Amino acid sequence: MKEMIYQTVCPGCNMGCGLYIRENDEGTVAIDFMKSSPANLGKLCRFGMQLPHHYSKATSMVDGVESSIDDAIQAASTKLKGAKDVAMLSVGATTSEEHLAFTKVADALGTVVNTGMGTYAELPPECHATVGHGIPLEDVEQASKIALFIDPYTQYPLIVRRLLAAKRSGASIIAVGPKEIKLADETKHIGPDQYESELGLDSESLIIADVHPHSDPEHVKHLLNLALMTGARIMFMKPFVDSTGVHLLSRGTGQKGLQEIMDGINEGSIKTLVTLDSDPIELMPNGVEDILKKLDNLVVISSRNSPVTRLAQIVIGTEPLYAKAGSFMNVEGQMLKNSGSSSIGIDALSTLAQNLGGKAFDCQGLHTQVLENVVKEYTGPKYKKLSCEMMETAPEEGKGNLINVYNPFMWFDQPDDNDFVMVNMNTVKSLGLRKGGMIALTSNGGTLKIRYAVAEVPDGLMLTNKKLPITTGTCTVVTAEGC
Amino acid sequence: MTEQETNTENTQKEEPRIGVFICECGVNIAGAVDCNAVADYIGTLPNVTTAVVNKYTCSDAGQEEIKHAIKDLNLNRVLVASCTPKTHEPIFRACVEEAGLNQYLFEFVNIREHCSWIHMWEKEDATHKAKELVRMGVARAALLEPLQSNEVPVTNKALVIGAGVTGMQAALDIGDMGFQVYLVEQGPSIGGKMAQLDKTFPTNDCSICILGPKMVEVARNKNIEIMSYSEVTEVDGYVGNFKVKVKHKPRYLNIEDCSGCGLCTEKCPIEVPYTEFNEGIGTRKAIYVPFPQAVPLRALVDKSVCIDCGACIKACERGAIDMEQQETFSELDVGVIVVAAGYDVYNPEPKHEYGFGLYDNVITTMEFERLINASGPTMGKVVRPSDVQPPKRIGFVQCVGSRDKNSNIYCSSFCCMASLKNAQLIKEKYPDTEVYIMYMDMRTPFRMYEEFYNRARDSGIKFIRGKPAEVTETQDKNIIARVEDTLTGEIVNLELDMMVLSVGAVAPESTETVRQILKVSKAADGFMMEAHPKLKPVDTTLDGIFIGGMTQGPKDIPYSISQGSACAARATRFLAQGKAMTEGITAVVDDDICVTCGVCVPMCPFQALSMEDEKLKIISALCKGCGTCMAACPTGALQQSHFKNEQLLAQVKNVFAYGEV
Amino acid sequence: MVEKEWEPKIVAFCCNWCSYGGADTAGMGRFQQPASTRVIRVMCSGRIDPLHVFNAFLEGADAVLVTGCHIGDCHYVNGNEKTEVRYKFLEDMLQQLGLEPERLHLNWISASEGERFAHFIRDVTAKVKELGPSPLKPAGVS
Amino acid sequence: MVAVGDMLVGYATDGGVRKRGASGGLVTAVLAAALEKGLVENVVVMKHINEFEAVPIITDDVEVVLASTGSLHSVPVNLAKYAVGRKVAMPAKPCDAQAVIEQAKRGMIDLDNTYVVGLNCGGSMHPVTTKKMLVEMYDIDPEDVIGEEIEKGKLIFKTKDGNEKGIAIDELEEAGFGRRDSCRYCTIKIPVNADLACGNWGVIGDLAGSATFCQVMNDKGVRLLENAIEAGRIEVQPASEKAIAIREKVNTAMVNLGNTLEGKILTEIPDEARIQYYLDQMANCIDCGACKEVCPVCACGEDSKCTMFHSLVDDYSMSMYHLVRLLHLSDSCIACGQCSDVCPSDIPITILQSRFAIPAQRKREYTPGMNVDETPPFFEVILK
Repeated sequence: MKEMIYQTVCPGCNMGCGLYIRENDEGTVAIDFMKSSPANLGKLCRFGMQLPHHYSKATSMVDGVESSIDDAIQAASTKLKGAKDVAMLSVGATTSEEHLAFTKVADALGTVVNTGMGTYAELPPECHATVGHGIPLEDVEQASKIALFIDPYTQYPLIVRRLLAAKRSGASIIAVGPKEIKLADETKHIGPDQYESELGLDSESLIIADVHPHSDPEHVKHLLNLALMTGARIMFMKPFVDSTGVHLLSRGTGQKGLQEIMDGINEGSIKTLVTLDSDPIELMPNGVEDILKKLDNLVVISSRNSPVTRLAQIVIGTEPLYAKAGSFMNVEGQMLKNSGSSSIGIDALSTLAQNLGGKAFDCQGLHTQVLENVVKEYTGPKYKKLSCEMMETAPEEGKGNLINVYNPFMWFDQPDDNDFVMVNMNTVKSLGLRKGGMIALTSNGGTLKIRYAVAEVPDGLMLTNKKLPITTGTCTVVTAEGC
Repeated sequence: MTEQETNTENTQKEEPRIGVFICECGVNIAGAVDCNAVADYIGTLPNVTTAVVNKYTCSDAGQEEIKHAIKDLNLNRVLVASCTPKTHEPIFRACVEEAGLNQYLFEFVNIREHCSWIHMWEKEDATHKAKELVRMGVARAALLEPLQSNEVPVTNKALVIGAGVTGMQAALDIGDMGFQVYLVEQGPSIGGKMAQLDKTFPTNDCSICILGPKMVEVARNKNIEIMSYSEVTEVDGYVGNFKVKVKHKPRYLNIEDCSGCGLCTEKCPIEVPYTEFNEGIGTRKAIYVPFPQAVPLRALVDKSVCIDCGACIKACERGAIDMEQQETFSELDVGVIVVAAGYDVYNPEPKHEYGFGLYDNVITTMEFERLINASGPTMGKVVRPSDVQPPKRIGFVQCVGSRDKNSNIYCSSFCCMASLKNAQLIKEKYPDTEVYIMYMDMRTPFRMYEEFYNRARDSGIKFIRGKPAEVTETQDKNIIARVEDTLTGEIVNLELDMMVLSVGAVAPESTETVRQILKVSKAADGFMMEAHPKLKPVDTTLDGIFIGGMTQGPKDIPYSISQGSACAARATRFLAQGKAMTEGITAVVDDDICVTCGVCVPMCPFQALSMEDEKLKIISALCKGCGTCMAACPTGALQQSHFKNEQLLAQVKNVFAYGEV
Repeated sequence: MVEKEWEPKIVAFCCNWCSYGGADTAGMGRFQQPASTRVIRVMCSGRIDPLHVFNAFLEGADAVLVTGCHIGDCHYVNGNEKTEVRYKFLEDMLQQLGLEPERLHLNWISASEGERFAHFIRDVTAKVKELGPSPLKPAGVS
Repeated sequence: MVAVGDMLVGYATDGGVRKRGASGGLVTAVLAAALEKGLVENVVVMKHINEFEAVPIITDDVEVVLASTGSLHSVPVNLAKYAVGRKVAMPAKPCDAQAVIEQAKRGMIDLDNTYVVGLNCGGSMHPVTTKKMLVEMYDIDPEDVIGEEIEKGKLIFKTKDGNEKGIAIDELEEAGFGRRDSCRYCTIKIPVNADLACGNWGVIGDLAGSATFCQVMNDKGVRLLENAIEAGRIEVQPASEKAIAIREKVNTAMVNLGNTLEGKILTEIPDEARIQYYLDQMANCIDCGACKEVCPVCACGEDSKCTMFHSLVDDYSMSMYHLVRLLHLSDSCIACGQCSDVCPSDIPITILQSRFAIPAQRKREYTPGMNVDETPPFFEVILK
């Protein structure tokens, strides 16, 4: 009986939760708790506990036929050589080293790697450091007042204990958002224009929000202004294991948003898409499969099978994330290392880069370059007050807004016990919903019958933690009926 | 896949279409519950295809309506809200089956006993409650699954364990009904304890005179195969399909060749100072016939004393004797089992105060029975053991080992009458003898028993209400019983020539072995336990296994024989039908969830659960569907069909609603 | 309209052979009871899983009754003995949880004891009414 | 040679093992011998990650066993589940041994195939807490630590530069450091439920620090020791009266402390405040299920009653999952602290469990994990 033990980091978000992966000789994967991991003390959230289901062995494919990885690399090289209108996407769901390697392939192709974070492009560059780089998680526990713009329980569960610790040392917590947050002293359903006056923040305060591929840049600007005006520190949580790393490695280059890329494909300005551990079908709310089919070339480099690997002409299947040699940078800017020593992914990218006329590279060399990009300190706002538009929040008369609360299960479209929407008791009563029954929701994307849970949310709002087939974006206008 | 299974699958996949029938029961329900309002509300619930009100749903018209609705509306679930399932569930189950719906897809809601009748003057509350009760039922009905109560074929043979009077009666009755019976007896002859008795109360007929013919009848009955000197060693299976292993102990002669002539016995040089049949009194030979009326009338060799001289082999004209005989085994397939394994008399040795085993002239009732029996060791002459002289003063002590918290707390029920009988027999034979009965209470129920007691009183027998506190022996071996007559408060020192201990009955060790082989439950008194003390007095909790006579507890001969017949009747039901129905509601296990921790196994009183090859095995023929194992199961892998957690929780959840109904 | 007095909601688990019969007998005898109780039938009280009791409380029950045959009368040899073993755990647990002991009851009621059943329901309802709604009852549920 | 009930002092014959191993390397040598002589197929050993963490691995390599040494003070992992389905020898704290027995009661572990070498345990510490404590209380850089020891109620750390510093455990715990809560009120300090009960309590005189006290608890213990002696891996000698008395004295002191702390940690909550207390404690549960996954007593698989009837869609005031688990474990919780350790919301689950389990177990005069023949009281057929 042989068992491999890997020290790795949870790919669920950018918290940087350490864990062990045990892999036995039959390939069965189990998690174990890495209690000395400073970010999480070995603790894992709902998503982390499901990781054995998340990892899956990626298969290399050429034109829908299983192939060796070498053949897939060769096929990709042929396809990409001289390809025009190429877009490359890596959102940060793999190691910094692989991302860096991917940028070298981009160099060879004369393009850049997009991280899918359109928000950055909308912000003046002097804001990027503030958005892209968090603060030590320990500091959360020291804040005297915290304004919470996330749902910690479902979105970034490992921050719950930090918030509770802050609360124990006397912090007051105000949640701002559609859903009642249990650990908050108060939950406010207020618009950006009221943030400054209603929240009462000062320099001892901390703003916790998040930024992800579907973030509204206008809202991010409001939050940046709030931090600037009140002197509060601000930290943005992020959705992918190396979100902070890829931001640092690709800053100043392409940070084209996911939507923008999809639009580009749709309009025909992008003919070739190369992805690194980034599946647009999982990442986008809905309906991108048809858009992806418009591509001339879809080359996927991935450590796990996902919907896009079934659609791609070429799949370069690499080793599972936990086995890779490499590192990640978490939201605190901490460099976290995998104990694994496999370099299948990097070697593949190296071959690809060479085939495309670039230089060879190796893991160690890439790691050294990654280290150069680490930012040690949080430096505070270096920007001036941003002008931003007011946001329209109220739904039309007789309609409701169905809001996606992005969480790891949603990003990877993993099954969970979350196929329901949250509505408030007024909605239940006015629609005459039956206890234990369903609600029917209709949007432009179709009609769906789904279970519902009663939650304290404002009238007209519905929340969901699951990627639903009828959603058309982060916020979908729906009409609801009892059934 | 059989057609039935296909149907099952279809029903599970189909969207539930529930027909709800609300009964007014004349004014019994409608008097307090607004049935139309209930139907209106229920009609709005999901999965409900129709909700109607009937005057009397159980009437022919009502049942016809259900059947039509099943066909016309393609219903796949039916719910009736009316009275109690305890009386009407079978009627409606049959009704839906007739319309082609599995009977387990029927759900019953009680809105009469549990609603209209107990909220007679709060019509609003009653109506509201009725709505909720039916809502709960609808939620459960939607989750019901079709079940099959399986038919198992029944081997049309019976096994009767124990050939005392109870077992013989059971065997005869089953045999007479035309079914083959194996009658297994551990002793060398059938007849049991009754064969040893002298007379029987209250008629005082000679015991063997009435039993003997019955024994012969058993032997002659073509359907009965007697297996004497044999023991049941293994039993496997379940109702209709028991596999039984029987051990035949060696008699050291071929039973087919022996005629029971007794020539061998005559020639045998070994005189054994102990006779089993005579309770140890008297002598027998190393090769012997148990008693003159024995059935089968065959000899057997007591190998423990035999010196292998060969005299008997020479004497036997038929060459029946085989000193090399080994024990053999038979394997029987039977459908039902009757246990009539009898009892032991209480051994009074631990009761030192009575001096049994210490003083020669203290004997037990059973020894007395053999002493006074004309074919007994003394040819019916009552003598006392110490000097073989007729006793002039005899005392009986009642409740020895019975109604006594130091030995057995139960009443052995036959001993009062036995002593009354024996006392009278003495008075008849030796009118000059002084006879005393020392007792706590005389218990003489049933026909002619009390009269028998009165006759005893009239015959000059002296009754002392009190039990000896101390018994001593004089130099000439007389017995002094120091006893308080609690009616007079007087303490007397009664000098007796002989004292008879009226010992009670206990469950013998051999019965305990059989009980464990069969896995029948044991009652607190050590005897086997019936399924229900009143309603199922000879059934056990195990289908197809019945208990009668002393095996079930102390009783007298008429009661034992009645139970023998009762066992036969109960058992033959299965044989006559040729099939047994297993419970449709049983334990079921989801092997994907079960971790085979085994905590459920000891929960089952019916031995339906076992762990085999790292898997939980459920013998559904043994499962009675009580559901007590599931509550112990930590994983929830074990479920009770028809009462699954989901089904019960659906009811719980639907007790409550958002807002007004 | 006069505000209706609050009525507790009680979930009663009854075994098929005894206590369900007891409830029937109460009806046959017309022993009037408050309309607080909803009976759920199981074959044996031993089927009642603590899980069901928890769920009843979490759904909004103000009290839960576990009922079965008298000890020694179980239709399934010793189902109710097992009920008793588990009930004691449940009782200890809810006590530690801080739920008032009046909200959970174990009672053995034979099929003939209709009046006893009715009396039991009246008694528990009155006690629970005094206590008020269960602290575990979710908002908006009735 | 060796008999059940023997009280011995022993050490590894191999100088290297003796020196490297805590207290004379007896345990390591016994485990190695068990593997080497085919008594078992695998050994559970602790793979060193850093001074503050080791992770259990299963090995069939004697060299790996011999190389694995080190203190268990800051390795709060329960090992029982690693023995499931294997023929294995393992070191075990009392709570590991308890869990092994509870798993055996549920048919998951065959005790005949499982050799449990018990280690005295005064409690263990969480690695991150320990690091923080080193900085805040000891003024030591965690990277400099090379060893630790508990002596006379003090926790002593040795550093690279050869220095050591000790602080009274009481003082550390007052400051919120030191042992994990559940270790503080634990009262099973000597693993009398294991096959061998080993430890350094009662090792006195010249042998102090280089030998292990070992009590032989059962036939398997005899086999383990005789096997190791035959293999030439250990030497043992009878423990002196004085040694036995000292060991008992240390144990008594530790148990008494545990009893005292139980009252302090599991503080009485008035009847009327309890329900709010539990509601508050469970309010932040994120339904990750880690406490179930890590529980060494529970033998259920991924789906079980606690999860199957718990749904995120329910708007219950309290978690169905936790209620089912509180009951499920109230007869069998050994308060090993694993669930608290892994809770992402820092819910003190072990303490919550103990509030239910300790009274329930005391009432029934039952201690889980001590005797495989004792049925967990929830599974009794008839009320005792």
